[in-house]
Amino acid sequence: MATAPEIDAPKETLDAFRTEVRAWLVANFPPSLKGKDDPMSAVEAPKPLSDEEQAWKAAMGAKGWGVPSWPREYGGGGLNRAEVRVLQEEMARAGAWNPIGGMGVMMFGPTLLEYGSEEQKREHIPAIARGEVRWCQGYSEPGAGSDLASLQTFAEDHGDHYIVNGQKTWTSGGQWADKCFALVRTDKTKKHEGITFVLIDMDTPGVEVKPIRLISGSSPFCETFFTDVKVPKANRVGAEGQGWTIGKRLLQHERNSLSGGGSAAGRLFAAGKPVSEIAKAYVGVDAEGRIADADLRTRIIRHDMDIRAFMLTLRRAAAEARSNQGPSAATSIMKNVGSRIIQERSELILEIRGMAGLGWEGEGFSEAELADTRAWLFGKAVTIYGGSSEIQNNVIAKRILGMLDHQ
Amino acid sequence: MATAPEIDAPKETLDAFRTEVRAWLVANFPPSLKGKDDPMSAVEAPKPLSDEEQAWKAAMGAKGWGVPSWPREYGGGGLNRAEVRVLQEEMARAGAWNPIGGMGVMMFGPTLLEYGSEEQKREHIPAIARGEVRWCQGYSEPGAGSDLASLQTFAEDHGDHYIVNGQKTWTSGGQWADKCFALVRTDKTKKHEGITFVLIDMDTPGVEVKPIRLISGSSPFCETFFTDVKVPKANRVGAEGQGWTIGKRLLQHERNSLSGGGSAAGRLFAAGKPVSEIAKAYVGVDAEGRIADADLRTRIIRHDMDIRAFMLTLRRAAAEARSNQGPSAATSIMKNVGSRIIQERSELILEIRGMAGLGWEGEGFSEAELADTRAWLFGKAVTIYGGSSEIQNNVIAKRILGMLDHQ
Amino acid sequence: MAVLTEEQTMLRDMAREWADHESPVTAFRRMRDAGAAAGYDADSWQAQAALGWAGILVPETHGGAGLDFQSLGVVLEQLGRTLTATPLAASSLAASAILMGGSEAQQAEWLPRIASGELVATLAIDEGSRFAPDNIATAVTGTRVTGTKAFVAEGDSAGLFVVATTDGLWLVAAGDGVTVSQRHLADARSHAQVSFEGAAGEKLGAGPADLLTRITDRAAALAGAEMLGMAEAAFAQTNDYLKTRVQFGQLLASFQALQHRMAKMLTELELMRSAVEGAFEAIDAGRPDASVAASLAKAVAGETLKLVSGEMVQLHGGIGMTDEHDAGFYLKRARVLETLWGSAAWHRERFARLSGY
Amino acid sequence: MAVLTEEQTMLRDMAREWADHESPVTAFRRMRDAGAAAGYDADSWQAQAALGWAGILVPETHGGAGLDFQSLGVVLEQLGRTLTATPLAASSLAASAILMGGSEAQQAEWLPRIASGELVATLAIDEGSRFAPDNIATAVTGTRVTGTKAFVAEGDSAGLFVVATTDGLWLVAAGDGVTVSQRHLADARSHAQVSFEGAAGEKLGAGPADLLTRITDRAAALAGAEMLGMAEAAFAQTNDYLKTRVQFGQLLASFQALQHRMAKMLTELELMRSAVEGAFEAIDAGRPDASVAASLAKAVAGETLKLVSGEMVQLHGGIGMTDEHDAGFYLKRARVLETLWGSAAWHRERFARLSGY
Repeated sequence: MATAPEIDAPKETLDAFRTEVRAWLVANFPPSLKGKDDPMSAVEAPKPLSDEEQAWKAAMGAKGWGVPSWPREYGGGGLNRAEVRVLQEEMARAGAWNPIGGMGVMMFGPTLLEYGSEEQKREHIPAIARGEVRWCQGYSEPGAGSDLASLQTFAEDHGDHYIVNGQKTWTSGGQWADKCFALVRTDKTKKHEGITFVLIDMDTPGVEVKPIRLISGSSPFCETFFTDVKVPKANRVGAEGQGWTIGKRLLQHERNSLSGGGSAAGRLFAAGKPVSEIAKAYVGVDAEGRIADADLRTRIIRHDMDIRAFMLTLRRAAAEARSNQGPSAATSIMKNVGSRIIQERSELILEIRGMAGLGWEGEGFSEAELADTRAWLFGKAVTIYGGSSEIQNNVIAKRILGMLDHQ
Repeated sequence: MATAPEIDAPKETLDAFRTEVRAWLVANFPPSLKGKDDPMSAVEAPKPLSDEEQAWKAAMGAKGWGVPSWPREYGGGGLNRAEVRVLQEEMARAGAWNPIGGMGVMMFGPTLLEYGSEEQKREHIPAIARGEVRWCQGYSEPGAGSDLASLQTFAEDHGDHYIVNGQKTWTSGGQWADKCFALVRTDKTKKHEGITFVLIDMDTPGVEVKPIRLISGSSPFCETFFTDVKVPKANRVGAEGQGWTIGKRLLQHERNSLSGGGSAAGRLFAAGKPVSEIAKAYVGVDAEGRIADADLRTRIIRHDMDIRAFMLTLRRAAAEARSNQGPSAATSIMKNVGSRIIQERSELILEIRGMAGLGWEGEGFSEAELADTRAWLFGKAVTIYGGSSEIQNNVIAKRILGMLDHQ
Repeated sequence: MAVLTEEQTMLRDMAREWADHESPVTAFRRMRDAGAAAGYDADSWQAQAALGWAGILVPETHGGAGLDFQSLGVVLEQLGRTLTATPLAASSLAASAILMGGSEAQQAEWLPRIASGELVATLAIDEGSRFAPDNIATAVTGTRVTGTKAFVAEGDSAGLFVVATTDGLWLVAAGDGVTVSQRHLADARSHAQVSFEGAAGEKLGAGPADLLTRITDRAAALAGAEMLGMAEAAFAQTNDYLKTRVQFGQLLASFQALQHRMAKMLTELELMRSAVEGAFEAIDAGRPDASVAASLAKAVAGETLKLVSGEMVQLHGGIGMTDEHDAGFYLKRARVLETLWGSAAWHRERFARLSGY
Repeated sequence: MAVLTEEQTMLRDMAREWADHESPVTAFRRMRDAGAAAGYDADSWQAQAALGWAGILVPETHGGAGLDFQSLGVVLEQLGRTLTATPLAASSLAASAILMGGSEAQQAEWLPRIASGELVATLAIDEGSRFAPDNIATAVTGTRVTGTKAFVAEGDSAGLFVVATTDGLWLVAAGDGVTVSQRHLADARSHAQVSFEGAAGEKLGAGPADLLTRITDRAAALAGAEMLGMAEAAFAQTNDYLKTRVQFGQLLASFQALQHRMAKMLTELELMRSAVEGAFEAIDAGRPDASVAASLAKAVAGETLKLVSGEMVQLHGGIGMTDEHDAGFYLKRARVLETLWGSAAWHRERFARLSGY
């Protein structure tokens, strides 16, 4: 992670832009929504929007500022990096939040912008930019988890279309999605080179979804069954057999967003109360003001240090990324550290609260306590999805350290 | 590690034996040697013995009680397990210690008793039992460490003898040894099956040793070079090609003694001052009597718990071993835990003492401080020799857990 | 050392057999799905009572088996393996308190009913959500007990409570002045807040001064036994899974990084077993270091089960995240047991204080 | 964030080039074997002075380069890679103390001589073997300093000491009333006990009230930089070794268990770099959280270098245990730097106190 100088827009231009943003936010962001951050989530059921929320989303969608760096011609904001930062600063200042999100924004959009045809970009990107279409991911299969490339869902060539049969699993928000980007097999004789990237309407006949109940009690993922599903070849992204390359690129975007570089994990850290404060409330302090449980306290310190070093590393990686193109293999490192921090935070909060930290439902627990129990359980997934910690360690060893393939 | 009932000798017999031992110790153990535990070590230069030490060693050697469980016909004590325990209890009571030790006792003797010919046992075992002959181990080679079976030292067949050429390394105490038990290759076309176990006099022409200086400053190991060394076939233990089987068995005895099951590691634990006491002396305590460095204290607690759990496990394993024959795969677990405890102890002591814990020589440091610096450095070897921690983990995974060979 | 007696070995084998066949994890799942009101499996409890387990600690003169804690431990360990949900530990601990601290009359009154399984009894100690036995406010006026206990295991169904008060341990029967409010924890077992408002009680006045400590030490050791069984089952199931799941054309069990993690876990498991058995040995022998031994057991058990239950989910991958799989059950129950009777951190602190530093 | 300036980048590249070619580890080994009386490599020190490094922090008006701590940090990091033994850190810290706390006259008297490398200066703070800057007994009577400093880095060769006393920091020149006794530590570098018995001194009276803390924070950050270079070199050398050593018919680098350990170490190394650079950023910007940042850096550096230097020996196997190999040098120097200016535990404790818990 070498450092690199940063090229910014001239200061005058930025000042003018800042004035423009500030005025626009005054005109468009309803102050009543301040702090009521409720962005479009990939893994939660869509909630009905209030009129004000609807208006705010429409305004941001029309402006393209939900995806500020995407090209203006496809409905993005067309902003450069310096302008994006100004926009973020001014939104934070106004208490405004981004109502546009989900997998379309985080993963699929950037990938389609890179690999899609002109027609595909014109068809799909603007709708994502306006937050109108929900996408889900059709990657994993029951027999193809970490070893994704062993996927078996088959797309048979029928001239101008494919007929797709097979089963996907861990389809995030599949029950609420409009469309699915999926990896399918078009050639059974090759492994990686037999994979193709296609887009599937979720209301095509033959598509069935079945929510999976998790240990946390929620069901944000589905099993998705494809039975003789017709997919026009116009919905293929890239060439036949190029799916693995495109699919991996998309995973880098996912990893990047999971690692804290993106908004989701960043929000999570920003929103959370420091563990030390929770500990003070539940455990108390000694005469010197130290958290009374000395053993617990040493682990809270290590955790806080981990967060601080991680935040500094994210900033350093961002500085580096400015000189590169998109996410690099270092995102594997970021993802693993971000994951361990999320999980350790949950474990510490549980321990701090004792029995009150293990509430499942009903009386006797605060909302925060119940939410954190569920978050603890759901958080066990962060070292599994988006490429497990083990897979990331393989990537680090091979791609960064140049160690050989283990057999 | 299932538990097993223990079969002991009748109580009357044992009481009689206890009386005998007690009387013998009064007659033979000079009280002036009480606590001056200075057993024959495999990895230290032989020290000249005082007349009293010489007499004590001779008495124990003649009685066979230095190797109390070995058969009487080969100079051992011929005692059963219950009697051995009585002997140990009475020796501890009298402050007496065992002057007979080294690799001959710990590893080679038990192996030769199992695999040697009648002639070989008669030739070698009594001398070991009397502590008269020092043995060293010719196993590792520069290119064959963890992968011991790739050893290249070649023994060419010359009718009634072999001509040995090659290089061994990590020969413990090679510069002071009289004889060497070695693994050599007699067949280059096979890996494990091409290995043969032979005994080599260290004063045979063509044997040269060169001490290896360690990071701790001492040189307890050597490189040993064999140039056209003549080894009579009478000095072969077992059949040609059986060396790997015999050699592995010997390693199990080694591991057992390194794991704390044997006397060496046991003595180490027994002799050491508790880390918490050292910490109190260097760091001080708070108003409640707790070690003043809270972070350090939590790690001392974990270390103490580790020791206590380990000791309980050793006892449990010993109970189990009574129903089995010799050391089992569980010794891999014991070796790894024993090693981590030894290393953690050193690290804690270093940290407790600060700069005083890093003294190398000269003024300004106590003898204990200087000794512990060296012990810390030498202790880094315990996870490497006798089968590294990595090798032990391989053994645990494959032999205990039945996991497949990794490629 | 816990070289089991012949009787203990038989008991262990019987319990294992029973748990595997009569009370596999599917039984717990069924109870969880049904949301059983009592928070325990009534059929299993009846069966256990019939086998005499409810009275393992109760002397024969009071209708029990008169065995020691190690004997109860081998049974709880086996039940832990399959997550059997019965009030065996709670009721036994209450019996132990009555045995150590009750008068002849109290023993004669309560122990036979506990031993038969007819009466479920339990400990009501903690008043907050973190274990703090030195911090008891529940008071006694005359023979009336007043105070609130925050999380009482098996509180829903208990007919008798052993209550920690500022005046030592008191027996209070469910009924007037006793209010029970269910608490739904992640482990789907029985927990309740129990409030005593001038409830009629009788003191356990015959015991030693440190009766409460003796009881909580025994509670910690028994939790350790259940945790040991859980850890062994979670580990074994994970090991089995690694030998069947293929990724990248090979069994997961053939990946060295996983092999070494499993080897290290097995190492910790061996230490855990020694620590737990060591606690029973010290308790049953009445050794003065029983508290140290109990803290060692609970601390090591807490750390090890946390490791193993976490790795069970991780190494199963996605399937381990689903409610359909059992891994989540082990994970959730693990944290409850780690919290009950003192976290690993609590016991490390006490271990050091008892060791003089 | 430590996006290096063009000047810093040049300095780093130059230092790397110099260290690799002019001061490889063999140079340290030669010095160690010779038992150099001064405990440092005089030729290297002269060369560094000629390159202007001794005056990196010293303003141009006093003959230095007038650069910041990050600039000095990038140089020390590179020197750490090859274990270069010179008093650069010690002398620079003394200069920094004079710069922050000295009068114009004091600066004019001492800084040019430090910047030229002619005078080696050092800090004399600790009086025991563990870092305890709040525990200073060295006293001043009039202008006479009396007290004993236990382990003074570069104490053998220093001509000037910055001495912590109960009356703040004082300058004392080597000479009458100053007794230096060498202390041979495992790292074979220069350390000495320095006793002041009525030695003539002058107070650094112009600085802020927390001058000592500012100095020790800077000392911790600079130690972090040297440790960062060491950790990176130890890691890189280990990675190279794994790619050449064959066992069981394959390169060690192909064993997944080792791959994952290396991957985790690299992860820690990235965090370590961020923490160290973050400390320099806070110090150079005069930010109020400089102490927090310095404690973070030193704690993370201590843990990570301990991990990496230990694994360097372990993963090299037997050869790493030999004096002939360089691994031992990294291991020994690592522990000295981990101890200097506060252990990881010390800095964790301070981090928490500064964070209000």
